[in-house]
Amino acid sequence: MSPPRLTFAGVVGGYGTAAVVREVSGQVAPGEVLCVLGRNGTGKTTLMKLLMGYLPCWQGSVQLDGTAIEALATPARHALGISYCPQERPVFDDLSVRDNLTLMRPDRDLAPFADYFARFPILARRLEQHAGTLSGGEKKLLSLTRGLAEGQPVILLDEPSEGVQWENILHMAALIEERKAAGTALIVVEQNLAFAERIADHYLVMDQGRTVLVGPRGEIDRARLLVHLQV
Amino acid sequence: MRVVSAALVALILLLPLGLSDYRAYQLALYFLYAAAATGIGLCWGRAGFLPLGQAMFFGLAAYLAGLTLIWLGDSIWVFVLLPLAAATAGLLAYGIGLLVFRRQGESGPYFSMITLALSLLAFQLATSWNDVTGGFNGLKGIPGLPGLDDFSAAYYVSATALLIVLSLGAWLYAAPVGVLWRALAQNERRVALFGFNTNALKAVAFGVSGLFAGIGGAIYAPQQGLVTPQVAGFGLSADLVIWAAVGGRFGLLGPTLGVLLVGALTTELRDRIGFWEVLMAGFFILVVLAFPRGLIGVIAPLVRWLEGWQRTRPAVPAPPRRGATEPAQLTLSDVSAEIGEVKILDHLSLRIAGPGIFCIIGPNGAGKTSTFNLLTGELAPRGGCVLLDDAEITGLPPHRIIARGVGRKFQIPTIFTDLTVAENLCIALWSCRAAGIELLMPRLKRWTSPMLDELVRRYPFLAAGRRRAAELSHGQRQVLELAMALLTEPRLLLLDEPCAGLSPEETASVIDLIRWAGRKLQIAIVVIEHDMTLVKELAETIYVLQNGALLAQGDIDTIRANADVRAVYVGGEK
Amino acid sequence: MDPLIVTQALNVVYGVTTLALLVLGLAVIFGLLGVLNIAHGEFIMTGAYCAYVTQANGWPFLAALPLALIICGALGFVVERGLIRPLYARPFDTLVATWGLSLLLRKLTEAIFGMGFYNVDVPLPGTVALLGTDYPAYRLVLIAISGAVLIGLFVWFRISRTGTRIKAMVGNRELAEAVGLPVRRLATYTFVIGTCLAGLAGVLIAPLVPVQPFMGLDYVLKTFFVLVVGGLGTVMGVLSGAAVIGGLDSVVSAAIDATYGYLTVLVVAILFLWLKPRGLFARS
Amino acid sequence: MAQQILATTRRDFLGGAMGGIALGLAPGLIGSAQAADDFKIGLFYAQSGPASLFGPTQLASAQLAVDEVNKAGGIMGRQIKLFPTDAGGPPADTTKSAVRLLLEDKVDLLIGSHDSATREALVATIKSKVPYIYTPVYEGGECSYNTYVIADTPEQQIRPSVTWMMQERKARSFYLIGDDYVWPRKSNEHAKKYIADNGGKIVNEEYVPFGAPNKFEEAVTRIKSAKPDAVLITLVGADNVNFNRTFAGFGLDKEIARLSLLLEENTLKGIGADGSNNLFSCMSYYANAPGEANKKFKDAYFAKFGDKAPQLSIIGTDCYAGVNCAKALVEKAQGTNARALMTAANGLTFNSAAGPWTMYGQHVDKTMYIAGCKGTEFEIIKTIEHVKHGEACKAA
Repeated sequence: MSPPRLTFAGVVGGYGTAAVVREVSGQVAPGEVLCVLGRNGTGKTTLMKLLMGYLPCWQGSVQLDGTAIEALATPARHALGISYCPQERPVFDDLSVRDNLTLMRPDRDLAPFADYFARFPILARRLEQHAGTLSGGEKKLLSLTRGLAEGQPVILLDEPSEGVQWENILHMAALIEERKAAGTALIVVEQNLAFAERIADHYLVMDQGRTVLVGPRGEIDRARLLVHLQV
Repeated sequence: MRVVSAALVALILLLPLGLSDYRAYQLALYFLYAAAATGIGLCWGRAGFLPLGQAMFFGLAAYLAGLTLIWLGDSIWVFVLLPLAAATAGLLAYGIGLLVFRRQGESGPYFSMITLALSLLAFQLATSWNDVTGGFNGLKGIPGLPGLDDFSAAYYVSATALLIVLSLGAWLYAAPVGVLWRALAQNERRVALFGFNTNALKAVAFGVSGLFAGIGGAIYAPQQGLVTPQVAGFGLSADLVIWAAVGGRFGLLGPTLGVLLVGALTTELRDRIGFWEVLMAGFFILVVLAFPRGLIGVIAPLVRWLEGWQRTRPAVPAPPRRGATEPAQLTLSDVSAEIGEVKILDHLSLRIAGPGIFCIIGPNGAGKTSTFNLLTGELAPRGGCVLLDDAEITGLPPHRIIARGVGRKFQIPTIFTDLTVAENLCIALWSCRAAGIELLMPRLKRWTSPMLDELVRRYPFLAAGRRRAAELSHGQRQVLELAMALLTEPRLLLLDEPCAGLSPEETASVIDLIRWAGRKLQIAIVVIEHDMTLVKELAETIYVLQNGALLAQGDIDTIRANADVRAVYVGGEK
Repeated sequence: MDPLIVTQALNVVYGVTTLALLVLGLAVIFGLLGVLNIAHGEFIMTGAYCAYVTQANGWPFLAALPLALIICGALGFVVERGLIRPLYARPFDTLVATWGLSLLLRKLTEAIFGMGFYNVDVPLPGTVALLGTDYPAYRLVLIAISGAVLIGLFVWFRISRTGTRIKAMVGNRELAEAVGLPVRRLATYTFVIGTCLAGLAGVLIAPLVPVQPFMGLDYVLKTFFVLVVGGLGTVMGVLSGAAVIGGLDSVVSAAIDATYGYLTVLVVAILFLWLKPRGLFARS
Repeated sequence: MAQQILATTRRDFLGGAMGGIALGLAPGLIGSAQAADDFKIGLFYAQSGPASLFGPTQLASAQLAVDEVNKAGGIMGRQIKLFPTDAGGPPADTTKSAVRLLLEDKVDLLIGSHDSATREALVATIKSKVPYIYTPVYEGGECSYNTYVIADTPEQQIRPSVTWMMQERKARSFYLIGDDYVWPRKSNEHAKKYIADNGGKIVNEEYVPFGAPNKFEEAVTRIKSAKPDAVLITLVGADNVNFNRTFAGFGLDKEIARLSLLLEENTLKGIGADGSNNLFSCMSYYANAPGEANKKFKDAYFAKFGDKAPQLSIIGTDCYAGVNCAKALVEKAQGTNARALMTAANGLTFNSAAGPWTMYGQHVDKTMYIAGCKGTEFEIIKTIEHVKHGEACKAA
């Protein structure tokens, strides 16, 4: 087994004075997906923001390939190789679909997206339209495309399937599989268990800001997950 | 406190004995500017909006006073009419404030620019209206105040004017309205959700600042003997703001300090150093970058030390809350709402009949918090209606709805961190119990209620009144926020994740408090909660929202058995 | 058609387009970055002095443009780094600080050039016969240039990479950071673009107005009013704001007199601020 | 509960008290010591504000006069000591400085070169306690006790220039444009009278807001359509520059003559060569005015301040005349007794940069020049000697 690519240990953080994430640890290796599960309000998105550097870690460490990055600002983390697709406001609404994809590409070339367009033809059809005019699910497709195509070694996805049709969720799963095969490490926050079961190698289940269940997919059966996900 | 004020008064009164006539004369002029600058401190430092055209009120009062003096000469009536001139400026400011704030509650840069434009307009009127104002050359030949026309008399008149302004200011800062202004600057929406008409409060602040400027202006006319359009224009307006900023806008005496300091520097530098304005510009930039709280902030530690000495005075029981007290009956029928293009409530109908504890659950974006916003009047529905008991509350402004007996706690605590714990509790106690003129009475700060006693018994940290709320831990903030909601003794209490971020022990005590309050007050309590353990413990009835509509309702077992609810929480292949 | 009416109509066009030109720099700085830059007029003044220096050295008029871009750009860079950057979260403090800056720039100019008036020769003297009247040639050229600069900026902002990135930063700062946009550096660029545009406007307006240290004060309030009336952050906002403020000023000045023109502008600005504070075309 | 009462108030109150005390006292500690037998003159000039472009000339001219007087033995044997004071701010700032000059510095006499609003504020402050000499072009009407005006009056500026315009330039119809304040409106009242006297007519009279950012395209278009023979301009400073550049820009300079009542060297420099064709002015001083007196004055001025000396202009050289007037006045009255000064002022003769002037009724009769603009220079077209000031102050 290859050494972990992204590791976080004992991470604590939140908003203002409220600790939303409390001593959460985990890791993800190249070619693997770590799925973060839990009911809403349990701190999953906050964990992503801590990993990406939007919020400071009050305690704990974050390491990329063994280098401590918890003190770095967001753009620096991106530069070191972490891509991020946020849950809310996942695209630049004022920009066209094309600009959303090519914003940071010096050549403005759309060729690298051919594979994605084949699966999500809606994006190819709406290239010149403002991304703000897309539906919530379509924005998620665009966001995922942008994030995966950056081709970085680590990708953080926050609820990529929210509002997306099942057929496209399957395409998402296939694209994520492709990235995995290429050696990318992914952390995916999900609410949709069916989707999570398709892509996850490991689960990390959170409740009230804490880790309640962690382990490889094969060792955790559905019933144990449901206890923490259902009402 | 009294000793200090007495010393200050004595100092101001005795100062001329040690100063030359010229210094006294100079101070007399600065005192008048200081009166106006104090008003800026009140608006900007306290109530959180920046007036950029304050000279307009100074100038208006100066012209009115000038015309009065020319008309009446040395009649004793001027002593009646001069205060009226100042009051007119205050009333004008109050009127402008009411109109502008009522329109949209706007208190950001746009309010500032309105006042700036008004001040330019005033300057132009003063310049063009030759027959009345004397045009650009000004209103001349204004006689001095009868019997008070030498340098030291002028000094005492100015000093008295400033002392009146400062005393009024000290009183207002100590009164409930002063506390509310500071709360308003920090979180205006929250103040409205305690049932206060924030727009009226801001208009009062602006009116008082206009009055302060007017007092300065009314004395300026007889003291200078001439009123020119400059006193109504942009230059003086900008100077007043700069002085307040440099001295420190947050304290009562900061603006006065700024006026005296910048005034003294200007006078000393003006005729000695060729490029004195460069020095002044550099000085302003330095103060803004290095002392954002103004120069008075430099001596803040001394002030904190002096805060130590104070007397405790007996508590006063608060009167009962105004309005109905029976538990609320809430009906939402077919309510839809949008933010921009996004539909957030979609034909939502539900009915909550108090007393009792009710939980709302649902995934992200289901419309839970939006429902609360709707209930407190912050979200305007596009269709449908909301009934509280049998009266429609759709479309009412938040403070009106709160007055009908609604209380709310936010998910992230929105206590006023710049205020003390006691001030936070006071605001809640005043909510729906005090209004209008009562807000001017400092004794309201000593109010207490049986509910407060019970809360303090359960959470002793609430008794440490002088502690700033910013120093509280997260758990304490959650409790304080909840305590504030309970102190208003509403009929319908809306709690948004009251236990978010709390430790298990804190959670247990908060749950206990909520249940106690439910029993004791016999009201309807609606809780948004994610933690199913807590939902199970608290709720008699659970409402599940999904995509802005009601998906299911019933007790915990009904909800658990519902297939739609399961699908929402685990996702599905569709 | 009556030549008087034709000329006054041209005056309205001239008033609107030049005002739009003068506003552009502030539209970028206030409209996109949200910085209340009271020193905007002093950057225009700096541009105008560049035109004077160019003439005093006997260089061609157009040489003033690169000179102004370099000087205003450098000034903008220093100011953003030293003064604005610590104050982005404190709008009212920015107001006080840039007020100090405007005083400083004015005094600096005074120290170098003195208080006196300078004139910059009109590069294209004389009038041109147009629609049955004579209109000053340079003013017509200025109308054209203003239009060109407006369209150019509009197109540049739409299609250039930097324009797109600025839009991305302004629209969604969190995401911009996540995709690796250097947002702090980009904010500096944006500020510098704003000051350069102010300098450009200063050069172009210099031949028509008295060049002196106080000239910036003439522009700062009017340009703020334009943005407030038009709405922040859109080209349509700049155009419509300039049309309302500049147009009303010109029309009323032509129909009655300059005093009423000025009062109308103030009253309309107040009404907009009061009743429609988001302006005509605000960024969504 | 709620025992926090008054905590805030104390904080606010105490906070400022300390600072305030320190400051209130600080200025008092800075004293001033002067030699007792100096003759102290306070000079109000524009060091800041829009008029400060005249400041350097005002100060230099006054200093030159002080040097000359002191070299010649001072005023009644006392050396003049000059207290230059900024009068460029609002009137209240200037009166504050005046109080300092009167009470702290104990000046013997005041000279002021500033606008009328400030003059009236000063007159009210000085209350005739010390003599006050007012120097720049103004609208007339100042007759306060112990106040002496050496300015050009409307009668001196307007009657000769309008008459010349009508008789020698054959102008029959006039368009009046000015800033909206006292001097332009008063001046135009005089002008309308003289124009009517000479059988001319007024086409239109318009004013622009004073102190507002003005532009003149609309007004110039109106003038173009009204087709007057001449425009009488009472705009000042930047407005004057702006109007004349716009006027010439619209190509009206060839057909229509312009007479500007406050046009001196600095303003002309702003108007520039391409704006100054067919533009005239009427003043009692121009830098290139003819005559021995001006030559002597300029030699001394440039000898003292060098080639880079501040631009000479009437707003500036009037301070030179002011100092000379002070010497003549005080020496004739043998002191600064107000009654003696008021008597001495009648028939008093003293030197200005342009030659000797004579004072009657607190104002001065003088030689006036009508000048045309050649590029950015004035060219004297006509010299009119002994022009009466026309003010009706009752002699003391």
